[in-house]
Amino acid sequence: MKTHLQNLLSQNKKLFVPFITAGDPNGEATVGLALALQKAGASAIELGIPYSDPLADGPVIQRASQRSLAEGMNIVKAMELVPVMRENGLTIPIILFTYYNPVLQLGKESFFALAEKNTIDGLLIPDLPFEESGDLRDSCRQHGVTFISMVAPTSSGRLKKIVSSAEGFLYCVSSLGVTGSRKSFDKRIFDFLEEVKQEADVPVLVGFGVSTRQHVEELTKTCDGVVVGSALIEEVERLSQKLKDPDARIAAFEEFQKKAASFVLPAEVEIGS
Amino acid sequence: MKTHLQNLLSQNKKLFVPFITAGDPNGEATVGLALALQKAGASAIELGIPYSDPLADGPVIQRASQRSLAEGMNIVKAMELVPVMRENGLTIPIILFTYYNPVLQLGKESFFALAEKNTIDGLLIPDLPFEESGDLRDSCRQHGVTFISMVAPTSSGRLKKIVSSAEGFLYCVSSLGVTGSRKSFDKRIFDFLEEVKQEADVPVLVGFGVSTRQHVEELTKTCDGVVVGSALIEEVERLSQKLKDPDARIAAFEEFQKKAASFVLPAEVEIGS
Amino acid sequence: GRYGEFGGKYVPETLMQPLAELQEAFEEAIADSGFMNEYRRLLSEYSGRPTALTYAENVSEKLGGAKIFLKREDLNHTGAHKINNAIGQALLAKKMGKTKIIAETGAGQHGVAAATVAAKFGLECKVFMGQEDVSRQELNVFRMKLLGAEVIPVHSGNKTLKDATNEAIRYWVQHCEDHFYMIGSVVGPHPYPQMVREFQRVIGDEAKEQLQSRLNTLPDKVVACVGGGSNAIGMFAAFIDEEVDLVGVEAAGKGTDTDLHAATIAKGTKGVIHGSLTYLLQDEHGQITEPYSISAGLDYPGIGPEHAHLSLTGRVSYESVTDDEALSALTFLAQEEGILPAIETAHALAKAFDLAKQMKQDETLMICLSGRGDKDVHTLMDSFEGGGKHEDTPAEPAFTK
Amino acid sequence: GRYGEFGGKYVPETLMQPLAELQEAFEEAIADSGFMNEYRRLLSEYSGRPTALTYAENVSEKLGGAKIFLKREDLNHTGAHKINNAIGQALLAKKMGKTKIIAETGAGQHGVAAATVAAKFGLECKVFMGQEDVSRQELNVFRMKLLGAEVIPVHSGNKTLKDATNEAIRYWVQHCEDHFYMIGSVVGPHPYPQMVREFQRVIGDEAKEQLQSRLNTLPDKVVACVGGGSNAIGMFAAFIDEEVDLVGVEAAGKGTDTDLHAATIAKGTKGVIHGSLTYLLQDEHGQITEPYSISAGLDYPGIGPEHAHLSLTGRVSYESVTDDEALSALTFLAQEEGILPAIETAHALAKAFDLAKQMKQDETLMICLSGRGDKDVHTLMDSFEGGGKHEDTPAEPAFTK
Repeated sequence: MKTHLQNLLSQNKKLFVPFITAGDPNGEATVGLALALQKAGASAIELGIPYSDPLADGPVIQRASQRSLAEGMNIVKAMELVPVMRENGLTIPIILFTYYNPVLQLGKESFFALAEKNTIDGLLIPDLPFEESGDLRDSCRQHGVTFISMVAPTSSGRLKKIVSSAEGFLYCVSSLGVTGSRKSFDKRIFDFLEEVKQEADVPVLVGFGVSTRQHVEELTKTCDGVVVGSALIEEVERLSQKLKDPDARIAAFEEFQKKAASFVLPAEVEIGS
Repeated sequence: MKTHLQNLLSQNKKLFVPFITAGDPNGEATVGLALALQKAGASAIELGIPYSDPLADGPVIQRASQRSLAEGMNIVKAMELVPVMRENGLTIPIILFTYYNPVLQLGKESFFALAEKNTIDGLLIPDLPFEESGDLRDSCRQHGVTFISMVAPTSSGRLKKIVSSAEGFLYCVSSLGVTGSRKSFDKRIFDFLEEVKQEADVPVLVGFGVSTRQHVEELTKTCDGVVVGSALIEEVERLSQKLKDPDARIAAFEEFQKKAASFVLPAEVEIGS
Repeated sequence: GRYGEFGGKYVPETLMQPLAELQEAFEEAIADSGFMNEYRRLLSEYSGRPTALTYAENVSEKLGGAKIFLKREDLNHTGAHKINNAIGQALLAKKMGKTKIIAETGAGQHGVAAATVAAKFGLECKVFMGQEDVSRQELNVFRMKLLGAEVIPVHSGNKTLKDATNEAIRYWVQHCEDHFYMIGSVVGPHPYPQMVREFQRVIGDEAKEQLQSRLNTLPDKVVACVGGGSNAIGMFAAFIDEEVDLVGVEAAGKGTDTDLHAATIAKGTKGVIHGSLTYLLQDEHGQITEPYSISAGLDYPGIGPEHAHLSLTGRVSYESVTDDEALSALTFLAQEEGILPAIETAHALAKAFDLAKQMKQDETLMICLSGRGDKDVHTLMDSFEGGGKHEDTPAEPAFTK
Repeated sequence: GRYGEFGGKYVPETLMQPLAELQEAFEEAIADSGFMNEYRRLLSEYSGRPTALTYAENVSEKLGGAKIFLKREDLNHTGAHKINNAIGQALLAKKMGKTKIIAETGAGQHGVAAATVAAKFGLECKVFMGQEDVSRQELNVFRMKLLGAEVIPVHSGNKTLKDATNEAIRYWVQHCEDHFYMIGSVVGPHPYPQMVREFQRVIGDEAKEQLQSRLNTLPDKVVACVGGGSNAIGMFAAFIDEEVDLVGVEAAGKGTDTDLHAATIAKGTKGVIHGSLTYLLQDEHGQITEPYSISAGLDYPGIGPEHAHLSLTGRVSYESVTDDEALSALTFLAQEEGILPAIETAHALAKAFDLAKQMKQDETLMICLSGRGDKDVHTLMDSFEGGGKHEDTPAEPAFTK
């Protein structure tokens, strides 16, 4: 039973979409971390499929990929974690974050069969830009999976085209760059976000380098929410040993939840609503 | 007081011209070795000047050169050994065997002044072929130094020219090759010797690789004598420690004399003389 | 941007606009006679083109079949065909107003070519190189530094070429405003495969003209080695529309029946690597696997998308050759012709020699001698004289019987 | 057989006839258009001539003086000018019916060239090499063996080039009936200095024509490094009767005021070495002394007799350049032009850069870039990064400011 990504995202608060890598440090921990994220107030979860060649990711998520691959995780096992999360009470949408190659290798039919069976709500492929994704977007629509599009400050002439066909939310790359924490955001990023905001019919989220609550407060003046990856993965990395230890795990989930909660802003009562 | 090389070489016996390197293993030993050679029956002595780059010599004489250079020997000191030999009773001719470069570096005038002063009888330069030696041969004649010419089996067209201007004796290279002991002589060498013999007005000696009495007996059927180098230098090398030891020296000279004597054939009473 | 179904631009959104700009600049450039004249002038006056076409007389006679001609890319400045492309891209970088270039390198050949043109064109140069390769190829690392380039060791993944390429792309994503990414083979997102081909097609164009003027004929067969495949594409480009057999040769390493090979077409499956849809070596879950070849220039897990297409359509046949076969062919060429080829090239030689034997004496076979073997002498010493990882593979000169 | 008083044939009697035969065969050969056409065909189709003439634009602009052109002998097959001569002599050996060649080598460059042409011409090849050099240059030893040559370590004397040459001559004396001695420079007894010059004059002839067709002018100055001096003679030959300044550059090693140098003309005296009367480094007793240079190709204690003559007559001026100056020039060229020259060549560069600064911008200076520096990378690493014998000589890039 899938959630309704579109509906869930149209809540009256700033959205918080955290990223975790499936299988980091192992599958059981991933389920617990997902539940912790829901408790912390996540609007949806990006569930990362570990990949040998994650060229859109910085070193933190690369390491997570390697830990996960070393544990034997793969795209099929990762999707199969989602029903386990559901059984344990996860109700927020799950967006699969994967490079294109594992999807290709699985084949479109198998992939969507697994996506449906495992209640995957959305799909985000960082190396499948708009022009290459037409066919897969069609398939997503047929199978009720929301295809998340990305835009970057360099998208310029292509921005309208991408924004107008966006579903679920728009993932704005906060700067030139791969994922990873950074200290501050360029002034130009806000101009870019405003431009996207004006065009978009769906929520506009910012990702890449959002690593402090202050970032969130700053960015959400312009946009509808944030995606947080590396900052949380660093926490997973730090807690890695505990997360693998059945006795220490519960405490680790709580620590993680606390960290995640720091990115969640209280719901505002918007003027005029 | 120089000897008269020409006269001494026209003795009624097969000639034996041994080679030793000046300064091997040191200057004093060289004097003693020269005297031992005279006692053994040498007709004249080739006194080798040690050289850094003895490209006409095989490994045995190369090593002698290196031992001598290490002792500090040079062309001037080597020539100065000759008067010491004379004082000790040496009466046979001394032929200086040197590469051209030490002579050049000394300069023609200095060289001949030293040659005269030190009673040098002859000069043999293995890297100064006929065509390059005209000027030096003239100087030799002016200073009463006999210039020894070499011929080789490959001299062919040039043979007559060299032979006709030969003084003292003709040094025939026994084979293609540099100095050093060898087992046997090519049949062609005898044809070559006979050809030289027919043309020559001076004694014809064979050198390069004469290392046993049997060689001497075989070769002197055709020619007038032999030059023996490496076979004697090997003996010097073997006796080296003793030759440097004042207590053992006398015995070593005697051993060396015995070895040298093995190359000396008894004077023949030639039929018709 | 496609060769049949292969190719494309599978890159982060951030790079789409820089790729579009690159494509526009490239298309403008190759249509601009001023640009192309400058490119050709540099090839001639700086890199020494045209490279010779050498008739391998002794080898041809010993094999008893086709007349074998060698297109001597080893005689280029820096010793391989890589410089053709590096010069072209450096000129393009200048034209686009970029002052900094980045490049990936495996064994260091493209890195050296990139560092070379960076020096010549006054560009800043960063070369990404896996830490494993940095350790194994210290001479090339030193050479790049001497040329003024910065060599950045890559510690991610398996620390080899694949990871260096990922890291170069990551760096480009972050710095695409003022950096030009100089890819060394006919791989990567469009327009790279097309651009690199156009900057390498001089190989085949020259060779074709040289053979024409020498024998007034086309070659019957053309053979080239394939890692990413730039020398092969450059060689094939001139003959693709002619009735000429084309053969690409991949590295079979220890054998395609083992796990140790780099035979992407023989053993790979469709997938995306470094921005391009092509054949690649991967596991059932789409994780890219590490290839193996004694030749550092051939152990790439992908292949240029145009090659994938040429294989699928059957226009080019792709064969594979083991380490040992390549070493035998290398020895044979060295001893018969006095030419020491790169181990990469030796793969093409091994297959070509086999094919030549089966051809008639009035036929001709042309091989792209993509690079010289000086860089490989350490590897060869290890292989032939023991003491290295390949000590159990003495190269029997199989061709000399 | 003389250049003024220099040259001649100071060899054992046994070699006089073989030298006469060689001279006759050589004179016949260079007058024979069939022979010369074959020689030129091989230079073109095998070695890749004509080599490029590269305008060193960045260097010229930085120095602010003459326009500097580089005659790119580094682009020859095997990476240096040595092959020009080796091809010529191998053809001559064939013509004379010899089936075996011998050669001497220091660092291994001429040895590799000889082994290369031996392979190409189906000749047996023995290369004499000092044991010291065999140990220091194991890569080149392996390369010669790979090409099918036998490398004979020489244990006499100082076990370096001088001794290897002595030993090669000794071997030739004993085997002159069926062996051809292939000398690698313009040294040795007549006719070698003349013969090697004629087989190297293609360098200058080409360069002259290339500059004529490019700028319609002669160079104002021509600079080349001198060990034995074959690249320099080959370069100078075309300009000797023209109004062109000619400059030869010797290796000053650690300085001509020390004992560690190879500056034969600056510091040597007349004497005989390897069959020829020339300048050489020797002590007061005429013992030849061991030279020193960081460049293995320049540390020869003699010099070609024609150079001795050209120095004495003043037609060519000879200068010397230290290890450190050469390394600076090498670095400068690498970083400005993307060309890594041999350390030998770097000596010519250092002097040429100094001279160019003092020239006007409308003047031209031409340098013979005699070989590539790939072979020297180990030496350079030792020098620049420490760990070797030259660790206290960091090369300040003196030319860049």
